[in-house]
Amino acid sequence: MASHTGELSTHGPAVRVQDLHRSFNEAGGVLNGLDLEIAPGEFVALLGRSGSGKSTLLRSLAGLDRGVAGTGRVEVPEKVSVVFQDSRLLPWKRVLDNVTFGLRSSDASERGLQALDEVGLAGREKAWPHELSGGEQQRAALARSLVRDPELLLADEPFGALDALTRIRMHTLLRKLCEVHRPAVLLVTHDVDEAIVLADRVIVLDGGVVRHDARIELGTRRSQADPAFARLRAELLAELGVEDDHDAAPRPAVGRLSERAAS
Amino acid sequence: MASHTGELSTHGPAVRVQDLHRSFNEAGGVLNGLDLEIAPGEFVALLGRSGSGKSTLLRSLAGLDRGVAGTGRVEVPEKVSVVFQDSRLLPWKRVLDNVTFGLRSSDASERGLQALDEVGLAGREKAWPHELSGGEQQRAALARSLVRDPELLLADEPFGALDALTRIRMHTLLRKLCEVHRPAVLLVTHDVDEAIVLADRVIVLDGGVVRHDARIELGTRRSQADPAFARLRAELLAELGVEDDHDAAPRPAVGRLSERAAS
Amino acid sequence: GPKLELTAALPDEPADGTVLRVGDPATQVALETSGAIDDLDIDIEWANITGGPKTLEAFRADAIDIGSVADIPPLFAHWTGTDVRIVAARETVDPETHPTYELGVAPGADVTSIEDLEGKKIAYSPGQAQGALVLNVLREAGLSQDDVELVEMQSVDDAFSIALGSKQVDVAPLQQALVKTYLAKYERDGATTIESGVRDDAWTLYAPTTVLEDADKAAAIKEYVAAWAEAQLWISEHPDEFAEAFYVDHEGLSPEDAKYVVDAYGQYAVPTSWDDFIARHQVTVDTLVEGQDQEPLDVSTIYDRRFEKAIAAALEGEGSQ
Amino acid sequence: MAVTTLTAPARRAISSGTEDVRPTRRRLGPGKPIRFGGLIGIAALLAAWVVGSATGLLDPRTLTEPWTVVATAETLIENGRLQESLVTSGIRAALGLGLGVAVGLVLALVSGLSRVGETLIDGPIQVKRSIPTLALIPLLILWLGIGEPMKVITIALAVFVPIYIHTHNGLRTIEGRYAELAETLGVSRTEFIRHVVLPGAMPGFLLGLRFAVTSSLLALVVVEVINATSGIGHMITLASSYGQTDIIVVGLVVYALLGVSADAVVRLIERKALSWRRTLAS
Amino acid sequence: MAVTTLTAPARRAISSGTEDVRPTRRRLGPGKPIRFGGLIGIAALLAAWVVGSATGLLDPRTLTEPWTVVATAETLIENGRLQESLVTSGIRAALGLGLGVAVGLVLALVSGLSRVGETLIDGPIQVKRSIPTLALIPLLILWLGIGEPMKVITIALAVFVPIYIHTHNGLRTIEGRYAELAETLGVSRTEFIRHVVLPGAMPGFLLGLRFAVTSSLLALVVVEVINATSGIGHMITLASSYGQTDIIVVGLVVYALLGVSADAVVRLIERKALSWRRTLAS
Ligand SMILES: Nc1ncnc2c1ncn2[C@@H]1O[C@H](COP(=O)(O)OP(=O)(O)OP(=O)(O)O)[C@@H](O)[C@H]1O
Ligand SMILES: Nc1ncnc2c1ncn2[C@@H]1O[C@H](COP(=O)(O)OP(=O)(O)OP(=O)(O)O)[C@@H](O)[C@H]1O
Ligand SMILES: [Mg+2]
Ligand SMILES: [Mg+2]
Repeated sequence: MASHTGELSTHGPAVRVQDLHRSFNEAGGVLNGLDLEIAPGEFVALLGRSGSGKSTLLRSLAGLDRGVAGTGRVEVPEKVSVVFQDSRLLPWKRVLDNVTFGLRSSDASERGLQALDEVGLAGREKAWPHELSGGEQQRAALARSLVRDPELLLADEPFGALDALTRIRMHTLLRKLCEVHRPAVLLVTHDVDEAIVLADRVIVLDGGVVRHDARIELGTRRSQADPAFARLRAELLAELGVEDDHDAAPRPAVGRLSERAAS
Repeated sequence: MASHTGELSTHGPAVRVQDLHRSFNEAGGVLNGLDLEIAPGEFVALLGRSGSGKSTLLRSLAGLDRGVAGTGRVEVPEKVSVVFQDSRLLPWKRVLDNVTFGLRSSDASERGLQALDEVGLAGREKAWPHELSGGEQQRAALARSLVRDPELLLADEPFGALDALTRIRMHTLLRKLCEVHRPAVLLVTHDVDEAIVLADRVIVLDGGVVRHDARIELGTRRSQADPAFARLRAELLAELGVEDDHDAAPRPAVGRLSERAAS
Repeated sequence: GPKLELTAALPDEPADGTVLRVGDPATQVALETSGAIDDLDIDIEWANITGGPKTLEAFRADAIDIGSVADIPPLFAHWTGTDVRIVAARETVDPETHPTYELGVAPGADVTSIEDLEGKKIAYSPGQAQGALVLNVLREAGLSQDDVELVEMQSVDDAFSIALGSKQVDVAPLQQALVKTYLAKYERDGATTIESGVRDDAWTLYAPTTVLEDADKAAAIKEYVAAWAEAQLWISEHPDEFAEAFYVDHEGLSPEDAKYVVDAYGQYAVPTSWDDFIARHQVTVDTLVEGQDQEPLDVSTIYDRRFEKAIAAALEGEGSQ
Repeated sequence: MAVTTLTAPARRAISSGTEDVRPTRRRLGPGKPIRFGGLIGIAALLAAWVVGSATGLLDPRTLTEPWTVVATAETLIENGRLQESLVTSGIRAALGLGLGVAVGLVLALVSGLSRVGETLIDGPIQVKRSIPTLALIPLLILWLGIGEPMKVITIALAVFVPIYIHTHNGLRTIEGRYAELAETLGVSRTEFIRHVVLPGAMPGFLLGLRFAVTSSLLALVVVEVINATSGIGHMITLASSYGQTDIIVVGLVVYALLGVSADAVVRLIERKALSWRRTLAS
Repeated sequence: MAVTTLTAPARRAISSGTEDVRPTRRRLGPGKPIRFGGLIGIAALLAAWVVGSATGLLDPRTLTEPWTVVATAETLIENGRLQESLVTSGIRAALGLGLGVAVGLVLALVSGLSRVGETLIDGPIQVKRSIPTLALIPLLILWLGIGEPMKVITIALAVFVPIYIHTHNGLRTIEGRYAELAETLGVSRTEFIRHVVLPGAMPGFLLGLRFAVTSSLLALVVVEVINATSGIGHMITLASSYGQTDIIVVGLVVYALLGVSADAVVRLIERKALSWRRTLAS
């Protein structure tokens, strides 16, 4: 187990998934016997192709797939918080009420305001969700999730709609909160750099199982300049089917797309 | 004008925006006198912070902001196609019908099937939108937009929910279609690399105006290994407020978030 | 109260606290206007309910004890299994010139007497007094149902006068109140009314037998019918006061219309012997039995003639004073 | 860090013999539909009627006993009155329903898609629906006579109101984003109506249809008062002026049967036609 | 590459004097609401009545002339009948509406959120609504007498059906994603109802309320036939049994006024309460 989760490891893993199968139709399974353990306090990044079943896995862990056929064993802590792939703000509640919805502590609205401040939405607490830009909605959803100190945080591409600077800020915020509350985190991302920077461990989902499981041993200052960083990055991208040279494909005159992309 | 748009430049720009103001409330404008010209066939990437008004600008160009207060002059071609920030598939239509919706040619459904194939959704044409994963929905929306040969393509983060490999494939596809049909393109993205790889020109929106306008002169093979690429990247990231070293922030013990992020 | 056989003599006094629930607004108004209501020894709870279906409904739901209707509703009550008895009867002094109903004739329909009805379209509402009237008229005219075209429709509100006015039917029975408005509207187009030529002046009070088997209620009804009889006579003697109090204040008619209606209905008589009344009723019953396939009925069995004597006693007592 | 209680419901196993343990999470939605659940309530109602009548709690003079109703229904079927009435009323209701739905739909589209249309149409329809149908009958008799056209049109008038209001409302509450999308796709107005408005307003329309079906049945009671010699409404009206409770109750049972089955059919259509929705119900 | 035609509508300029040229795009939605648009249609209807009567196109025997109606209304106001009727009916309708809305709402919640509740409640309500209110009156008289309680409850029975059906439908068609969200936030059932179900079902409820309000008014005509001495419904019934067309029309005009204003109020509430929505209408 990763160093900073060691002190909790005696209690067993926070998440234990055994032989998980899920399928939406007869044609084929989306998850085909997936096994996964996440230690308490561990930060796991989940990579995988579009359509590989990342969201399906998260929904299993969140207990939101009652209607989906499948078998397997899923054990999760009691307090699970989910950042959905869509921001899923209740359209009839203003932003602050969305963030504090379900919070029962007396200082709920202060905490909500603080969370909004932290995600850069100070002053927008009275806005309706539809008045927010895409990235602002995503940050509001993030604030809603962070404000409630979960034992397990499931985040489905929480930074997808954010620009580089805002994204860095959110990374910092997330790391800070993880330092303090030490939830287990399973974060879906498409950004390999983000995965390496944030996570203790990166897993790649493919064919319905965990194809790749890499512990990240880069210390706390992780720089793209670090050759180990670049090596890890190349390794993960290769796992995802991409050569490291970002977008090496030339502007094609004509030609089969998939051949080119795979080359 | 960029070389490959030269032959059309005698017809004047495809898009001309003059002194565009837009505001949602008295507090302050989102667009404050923005000027922009896009030549026919030119590919412009639009960067900007979350909430800086990128979508607002796109909606202005698409003629979808009737209700929004503001002044200015917007001229656009007749055939405009929009990829919205949300994928905006009609929930009551199956994927193929969503893609071909409004297409009047007799081979609409063949073209739709081909477009679905190209975005990697072959065989999913009979699925309902809610049965698609986030990235699949985004690709279906992309297919819908590409299948109709617009004169101007407005795309609001069309690749945000895609993994690295799929994203590269979509880049290739988009470039290929641009080669063939030569639409003017305004593409919003948060990924600086993507902007540099795809675009003829990158503009940065800030404070409601175009703060930065950079023509990209890297030729057709653009590699991150190229030092010019890295320079441009650093320049744009700086423009967005980020040092090049991707996520240099250390895992903070405590501390003011924004200070750290800005450092 | 204690059970009372239907044949047993009527007790004189109801027990204290007996409340009689009466659906008879016209009498209520007459009693109030004449002041006679103060002389009543019984407690009455008035309900603003009249007409066959409504009173029958109220009987079944045990919401009223006694209702005020024409001669048809007690028959249908009987035929549909609610055991009722007629406890009072009223007729018109001069029924030929003061009919309750006239036959409205549509503009352009060539009908001047009931003999002309042959081959005509007649609005017919089975189950209502108007329906019985039509059958009675046909009988008087010597026609069968096959000689005319009966157009089945319920006489709800002013449906009949509208059907006449728009020439959907040639003939329809109209109550006096509607005769006036019908003629006012369509006389200039050629609309007329003719007399029906049959007596339609029978009016009754009736009560469920379950009520009459209650000694206290029966005693109260005995008091009530007496007061009722006097009220009917008072109405006949004070047409203007009654018109004002009932038709204008209670029913919302204009004073002219109220006067017209009161004049049209003429003076009431409360027979102290019901023999003729019952005989005429039997004719109607037989007509209905034949015309509507009802079960034969000896109508005298649904009269409670103990009240005949009570009424007679009251009126004679009055006369002797 | 406590692990939540886990249940092992016997779910259908993909590979036989494997376990299926999922996190239990308090279900907030209504859960799975109970098969034929709708019938249970009706059965309970029926049972209450039978028991109430048998024990004498329900006075047979108020509500005829079920067995009497069955006997009366048998008589009515034997002498053919019930079937005849059903056919007559069925045709009237169907014609009125068809006409009313068509008119309501067209008016809703006109009024829903153009503010000018709305200005002219919406007010009068609100006036119309505030006025009891019964009160309109005299006017309709004057204009349309007392024949079948009057009856069908009166039913249509009762039917078109819920269709109009629900479709108009359904249409107006289509998400604006879809209209935006259609605008950018450059679709024609017809295509917009066919592919966006109608499917988007479909849930509203179908809810309206549920009311329209019942309205068409209820309107029968009103129209069959006039110049009708058969029909369920006529049967009930006639029976109630005679006070024939048993026949009335037969009529009401027929009404209930028709109403409930028509409603069930519309709800089935709803489930099929709106299978694309992901709602609390699904 | 042709540039689309451009219009320069005189929009409110932020910085004065600057132009505002936007791409014209075929508008597919209904556009901006016309202020007091609803009244225009009603005014047109009124005008048609006035003109029709003045020119003799509308036979006064069919539809009383507006001026006669005004005169009759004045008389009715002078002798106090109209006000008295309005007050009596108003109280009845309001009580019935309140009761019906409360009952409908509670039943809809129970039936909408639990399948067991639905099983027991939904069927009987479908039966109830297939049965003409008029036919229920005998039973209600039996159980409740002929006084005010019977009248109020009959109105409530007419009112609760649309409230129930619309709220139930609104509730069931809340997007499942929001229930999922609530489940992951670990909210209690009460919070779920308060913060997700009620606001989510609000559009449905308010549509139901529009029908409920009209139903409560229409039910007056039915209940005020029984043992009533004043009320708008009683006034109309009485007038029609005496053929007093002018009073009937006064009654209908009052109905129209009440109905249209009540509807307008509910729609105003709708606009305010649902301002968070982004629909074709907005
Ligand atoms: N409700 C559903 N019905 C049918 N198929 C579904 C359903 N939900 C998901 N799928 C399919 O299951 C596969 C996995 O979907 P999932 O959403 O888990 O992908 P993902 O890894 O999250 O992808 P993305 O990165 O694009 O969000 C996809 O091919 C998708 O089309
Ligand atoms: N309908 C609206 N009402 C009020 N404010 C709005 C509305 N739409 C957008 N805004 C505000 O205008 C600003 C610009 O929004 P816009 O959607 O253009 O941002 P963006 O650049 O697209 O951001 P993102 O990258 O997060 O999508 C934001 O601050 C947003 O909150
Ligand atoms: Mg996903
Ligand atoms: Mg945006």
